[in-house]
Amino acid sequence: QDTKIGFIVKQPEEPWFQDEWKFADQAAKEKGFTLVKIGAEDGEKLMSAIDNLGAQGAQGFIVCTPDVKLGPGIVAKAAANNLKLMTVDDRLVGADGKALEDVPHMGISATKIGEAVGQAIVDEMKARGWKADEVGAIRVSYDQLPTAVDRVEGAISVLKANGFKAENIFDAPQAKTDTEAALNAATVVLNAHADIKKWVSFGLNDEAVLGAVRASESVGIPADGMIGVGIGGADSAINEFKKPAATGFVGTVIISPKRHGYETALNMYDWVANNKEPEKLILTSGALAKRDDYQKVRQGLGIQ
Amino acid sequence: MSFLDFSRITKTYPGVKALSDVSFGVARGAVHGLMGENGAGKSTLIKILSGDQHADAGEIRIDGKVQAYSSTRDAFDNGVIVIHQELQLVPELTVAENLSLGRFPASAGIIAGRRMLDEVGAKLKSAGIDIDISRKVKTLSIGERQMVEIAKAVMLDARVIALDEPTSSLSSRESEILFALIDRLRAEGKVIIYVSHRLDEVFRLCDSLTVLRDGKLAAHHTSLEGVTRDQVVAEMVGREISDIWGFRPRKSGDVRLKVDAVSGAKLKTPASFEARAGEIVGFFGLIGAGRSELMRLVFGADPRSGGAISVDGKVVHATDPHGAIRAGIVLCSEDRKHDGIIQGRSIEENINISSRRHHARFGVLNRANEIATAETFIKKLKVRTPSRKQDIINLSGGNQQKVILGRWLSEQGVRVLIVDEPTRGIDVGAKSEIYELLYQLAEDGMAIIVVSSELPEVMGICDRILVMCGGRIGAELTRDQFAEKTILAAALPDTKTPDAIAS
Amino acid sequence: MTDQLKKLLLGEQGLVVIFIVAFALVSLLVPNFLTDRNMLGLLQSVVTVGIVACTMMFCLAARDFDLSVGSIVAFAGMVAVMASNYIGSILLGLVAAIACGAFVGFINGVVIAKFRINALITTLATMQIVRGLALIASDGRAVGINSPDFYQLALSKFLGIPTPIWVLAVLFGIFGFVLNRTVFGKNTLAIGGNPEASRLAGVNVDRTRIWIFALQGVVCGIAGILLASRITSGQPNAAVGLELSVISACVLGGVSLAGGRATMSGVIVGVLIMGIAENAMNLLNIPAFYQYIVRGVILLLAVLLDNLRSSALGRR
Amino acid sequence: MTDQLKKLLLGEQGLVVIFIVAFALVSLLVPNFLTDRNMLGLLQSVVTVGIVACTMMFCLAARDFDLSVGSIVAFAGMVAVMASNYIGSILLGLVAAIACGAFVGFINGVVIAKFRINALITTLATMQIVRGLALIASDGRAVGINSPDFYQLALSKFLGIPTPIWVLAVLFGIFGFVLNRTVFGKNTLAIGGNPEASRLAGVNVDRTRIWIFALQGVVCGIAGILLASRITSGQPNAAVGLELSVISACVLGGVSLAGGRATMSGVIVGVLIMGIAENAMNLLNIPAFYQYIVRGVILLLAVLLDNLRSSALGRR
Ligand SMILES: Nc1ncnc2c1ncn2[C@@H]1O[C@H](COP(=O)(O)OP(=O)(O)OP(=O)(O)O)[C@@H](O)[C@H]1O
Ligand SMILES: Nc1ncnc2c1ncn2[C@@H]1O[C@H](COP(=O)(O)OP(=O)(O)OP(=O)(O)O)[C@@H](O)[C@H]1O
Ligand SMILES: [Mg+2]
Ligand SMILES: [Mg+2]
Repeated sequence: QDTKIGFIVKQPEEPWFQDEWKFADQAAKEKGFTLVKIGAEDGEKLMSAIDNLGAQGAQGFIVCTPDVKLGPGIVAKAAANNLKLMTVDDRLVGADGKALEDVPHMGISATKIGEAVGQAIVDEMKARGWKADEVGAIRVSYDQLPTAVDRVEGAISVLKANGFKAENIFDAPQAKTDTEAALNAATVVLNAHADIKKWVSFGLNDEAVLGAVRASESVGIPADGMIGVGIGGADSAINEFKKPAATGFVGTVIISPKRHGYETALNMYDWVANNKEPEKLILTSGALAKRDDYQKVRQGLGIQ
Repeated sequence: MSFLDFSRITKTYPGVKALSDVSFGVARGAVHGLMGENGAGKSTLIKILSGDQHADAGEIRIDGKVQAYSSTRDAFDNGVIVIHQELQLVPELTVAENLSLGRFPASAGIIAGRRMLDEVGAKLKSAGIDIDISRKVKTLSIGERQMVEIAKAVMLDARVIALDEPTSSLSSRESEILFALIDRLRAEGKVIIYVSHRLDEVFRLCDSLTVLRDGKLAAHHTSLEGVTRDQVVAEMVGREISDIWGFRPRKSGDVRLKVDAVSGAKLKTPASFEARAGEIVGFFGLIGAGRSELMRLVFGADPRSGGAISVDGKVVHATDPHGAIRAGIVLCSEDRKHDGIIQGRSIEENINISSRRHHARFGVLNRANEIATAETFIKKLKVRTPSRKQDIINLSGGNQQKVILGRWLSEQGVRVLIVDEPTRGIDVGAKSEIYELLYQLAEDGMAIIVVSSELPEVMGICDRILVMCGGRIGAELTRDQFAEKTILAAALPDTKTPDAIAS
Repeated sequence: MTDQLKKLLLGEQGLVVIFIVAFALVSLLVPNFLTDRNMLGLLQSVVTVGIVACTMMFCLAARDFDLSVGSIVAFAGMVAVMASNYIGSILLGLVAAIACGAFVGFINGVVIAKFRINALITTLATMQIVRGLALIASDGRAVGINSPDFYQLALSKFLGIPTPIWVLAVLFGIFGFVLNRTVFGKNTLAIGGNPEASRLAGVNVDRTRIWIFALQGVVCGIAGILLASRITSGQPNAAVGLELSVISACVLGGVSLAGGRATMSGVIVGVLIMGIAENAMNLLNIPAFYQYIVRGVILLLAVLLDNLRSSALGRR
Repeated sequence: MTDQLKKLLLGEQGLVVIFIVAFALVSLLVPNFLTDRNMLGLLQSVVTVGIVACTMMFCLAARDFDLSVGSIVAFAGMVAVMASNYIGSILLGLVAAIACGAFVGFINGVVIAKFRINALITTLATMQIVRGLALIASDGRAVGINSPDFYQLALSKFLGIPTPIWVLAVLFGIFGFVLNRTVFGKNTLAIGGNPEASRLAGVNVDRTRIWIFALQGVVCGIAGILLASRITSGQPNAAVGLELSVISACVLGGVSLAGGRATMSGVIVGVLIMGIAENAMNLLNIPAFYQYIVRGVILLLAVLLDNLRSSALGRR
């Protein structure tokens, strides 16, 4: 019988998930199994997707869930459809908020990534010789998304630990998760605090931070007055590094879609075909990429 | 002793004093006529009676009791039924549902369908109205819809029934059914308010009469004995009109419009006719005779399935109104609410919509010209309005009709003017002005086609009459052959003698 | 074409016939489509849209518009979970959720009917407000369910068919009946067809509109409860964009945005077409980006076919 | 209230007057609001919505509906960037973007006007299809701009004011003129007021509608170009949900969804109210979740005030 494995992601349009799928496809080609890719933006679509996989006769699936609290539901649905279950990126939690440790997981904690961003910012500030109390921070926030909150809070904790004052951190809530919304929100912050000349910014992803960087450009803050560090490392960040002149977008924390896509798919295949159960928890780490070393970093992570 | 009393009713709309200090009474078992020029305030008075509008001052008493309605529903509950000037039907519902709307026979909210059909059927039968009550209203012609509207009058056991221009789109046969119905209601002791611009009808039906002018009471006759038509016209218009037709013989020229075997989805029999320059051709027929259908085909409003049309010898290839207008054919439609007025837009825009292409340059309007055109036709047609900027929906029915006529009379380069029921709802005074305008246009060489269900009108102003019956053109009569009997005989589908109706 | 076939295709139920043909085609062409499991999965996936479409049909038929449904569904789901957890009684939690839905709907109705504020703006406003409340109540995070019995709402079966599908079927039945056979339904159609005439005929237009919105709220409450049970948590971000799916399903099913025209069978077909399209695309493993295009083309084809049908019929 | 004040408030421009009062209040109460920098930032933030609202106004005034604007904006932005990169000429890239926008709009118009398919469904379909194309063309990724000159479109200034704001102002001027002073504008309003009557009055209804959608496409193309320049890349996910913001701004500005009524000044006010609300909320540092609620309440208040005004006027 053919092996069929599902790979469900929460935001199929995002380059990150496209990459995960691409690497999972690579594994499928190597091992000769069928990979079914489904996007499920919310809990309801996710439940339908699992049913759909069951109906197609898949044996297992990997999921990046739109919400970690869906945990018990996903586990029950997978069991009902007789499907093996692994999670990627976001780890499922139970009703009590504790991680469901029985479900094999590969990922990186949102807080950890945020901390990496914070550290990168602090390092760059030191390199530029900025003092913490003359710098403003733009927190491009999208609080509807718990991951987004965890990421920015991670960054803030590092900033604070390095002497950043809480009153110098300004909230720029984006109405949507695209660059234009971040741009508009950040512009307001910059204009409201015209006296501050040096800025740092962080947010949910590269697009959010890019918005803040664009905003700083449009109000006339030079590139050396802004330190933006994003998360993701896909094309929007790379494009920025490819620009002829350096911009305020200093770096991005790249997480490797290769491990998350390729390895999970491989592990699931082994589980299904060879009954080899994967490790319960594999934590990956992010790597900071900057203008001058991004190619090397990407190669190191196995992406090109 | 009056049963229904209007006392010092006053109503003001922004910029318009629609009614001021109007008082009169009507006795039980009487049909009371209400006349006046367009915009005199007749419909407003009726709307106040129906609870739809509220008077600024004054009160209405029935049987001595002051009526204070907060909605039309209250009015029903107090035995007042009003048939409004504009049709108030729901196109997607059936006739039976329309007639039961607001008071469906139901238990626990569930409609008793059978009972509804039986009740409505019985009521209509007793009123002598013959319509298939399971048809959806959207499939009925205007005339048929008007009959449905009238049927509302018998649906409830009312004390007071008001009819606002019920016959404006009826032909004589349907009007007879209505008159019989009114006679019956009168005999039952109801009070009936009857608004009309047709003097014949008023004199034939009414026991008493009130004339409004500019929102004020101009005259009140408790009995029509000894009252003459000229007198009433003078009370309405403020001047004497000796001959409202004012027919002027003209010489007609070459053939302008040639319609050759035209047919369409709703007019299966191919129809052919001609109209000459300077000629006014009348089309007469009963409701559903197919006159409007034929004219819509000529104008390209509906798709033709066959036949040819030419103007001045040139074949018109266009199959839409846009092209027809450019070929010199215009049509003023009978259904002014659906096909005529553009709601939400001003009188000025409603007049200029078509003719503005003559003076717009590179698509930019010529404002001065638009204003001048609007002002000219407001004056010429005596449109009663505070300003040319007034939204057309705020005008009285007759005034809306005048504006639509103004739209087509202001067109330039027209060779064939088709007007379908042009004077529907228009008062006597304005009618003669409109006829005068038609004569002038004809003298200038236009071919004019007048579709009308008003026999005196076609006989009064046309050079030639074509009579349609059952979708085909039957008789053709020249002015010297005009005779009521012959025309009606040609219009009637069955062998019934025309005398019964002509009387 | 024989006359009988013509009559079938062009009749009132023509849309249903087209649908059946399309369904047969999909069954033949898409592997794994016509299996018990997939059918149940398909039906479960349209439960939310289908339930809300029942009352959206009324709303559109009365020439109104409701954008707040998605937010109400999410909010009601949150309330159901939080109230159940707090009170400790699932039943009371459900009642609270439905009451909240009805309340929001009622407010919509009152603002629209009594203050005569545009329905689009009003429901856009409540959409935002209610979503905000859901986010505030939960601090933007999903809320877990304490009692596992809550899951049973969605998981339990009757005659082998999950409860939510039964609920959907019952609601289809009820609202189909209400639309065609009750005073409320006819009044709704009349208001949409000609509001002025309805008012003059003594229909209490304001009250009917308020009722429609309140009912819409109740139904959204039910949908929210089933959704929360299905995804085993109350999620403040659930059902974003639901309004557009529901309105499209209705319009696809022949409900006129200009009011006055609606049939339950049409709406059911509309809901199913959308569900089948999604389902088949996933079964065929169509890549995510191409799914957009296929979805658009299916929408167009569906209305185009229906239009050809009814213009062949000579209606316009 | 003196008569003059009354006249001012209740006149045609009453909405504008209300807006000015509200603006003054916000200026007084919100610190940092009335600064040059913030004003420019505010205006730049409404450029996309404002530009698209110009033609959406025509669309709604003609009783149509366009949901595809967000997708067209994203698509045109992608085309501008990719074509510029490929051809090596920014000018040709811009022409290509506008042509693509116009083409999609034209298709919308033809399908809606000629095949008589419901505008909601048609534009929902093209919304999906065009978004799909944008995603496929770029493989779902942002596309960078080769030539830095492209950024200058958004960054360059004239008289101290950034180019996009000038473009917005010019378009407001042009479309205000077109609406009130040209045959096209008047025909649009007439079609919205009564389509059948307009057709019988010789208005070429189909052609006018096609033109409206094509223009809408052109304008979306312009908006897409400016947006791409502003965010210095073409992003296939840009402008999701734009349609709702634009339609709300128009309706807030008094454009009737039932057609036939629209003013440019109203739409400008609608666009600005929405922009100011966002701006002020961020300046006041209102937490994200509460912003939802405030946004909803502002929407309601704005229409409520306008309604009170016009019902005081006795219009209904
Ligand atoms: N809603 C309104 N807003 C403003 N003016 C109005 C409104 N309704 C009626 N009017 C005005 O009130 C006056 C009286 O109108 P009404 O409809 O009562 O006339 P009428 O006597 O019925 O005329 P017709 O014979 O043409 O039907 C008219 O000048 C009309 O323009
Ligand atoms: N939309 C429609 N659907 C079905 N039948 C219609 C429709 N409109 C008109 N008819 C029918 O077509 C026939 C011709 O109507 P038409 O309006 O052309 O007659 P007419 O001679 O102009 O009479 P009038 O205009 O006085 O009613 C009528 O019997 C009518 O019932
Ligand atoms: Mg009147
Ligand atoms: Mg006729």
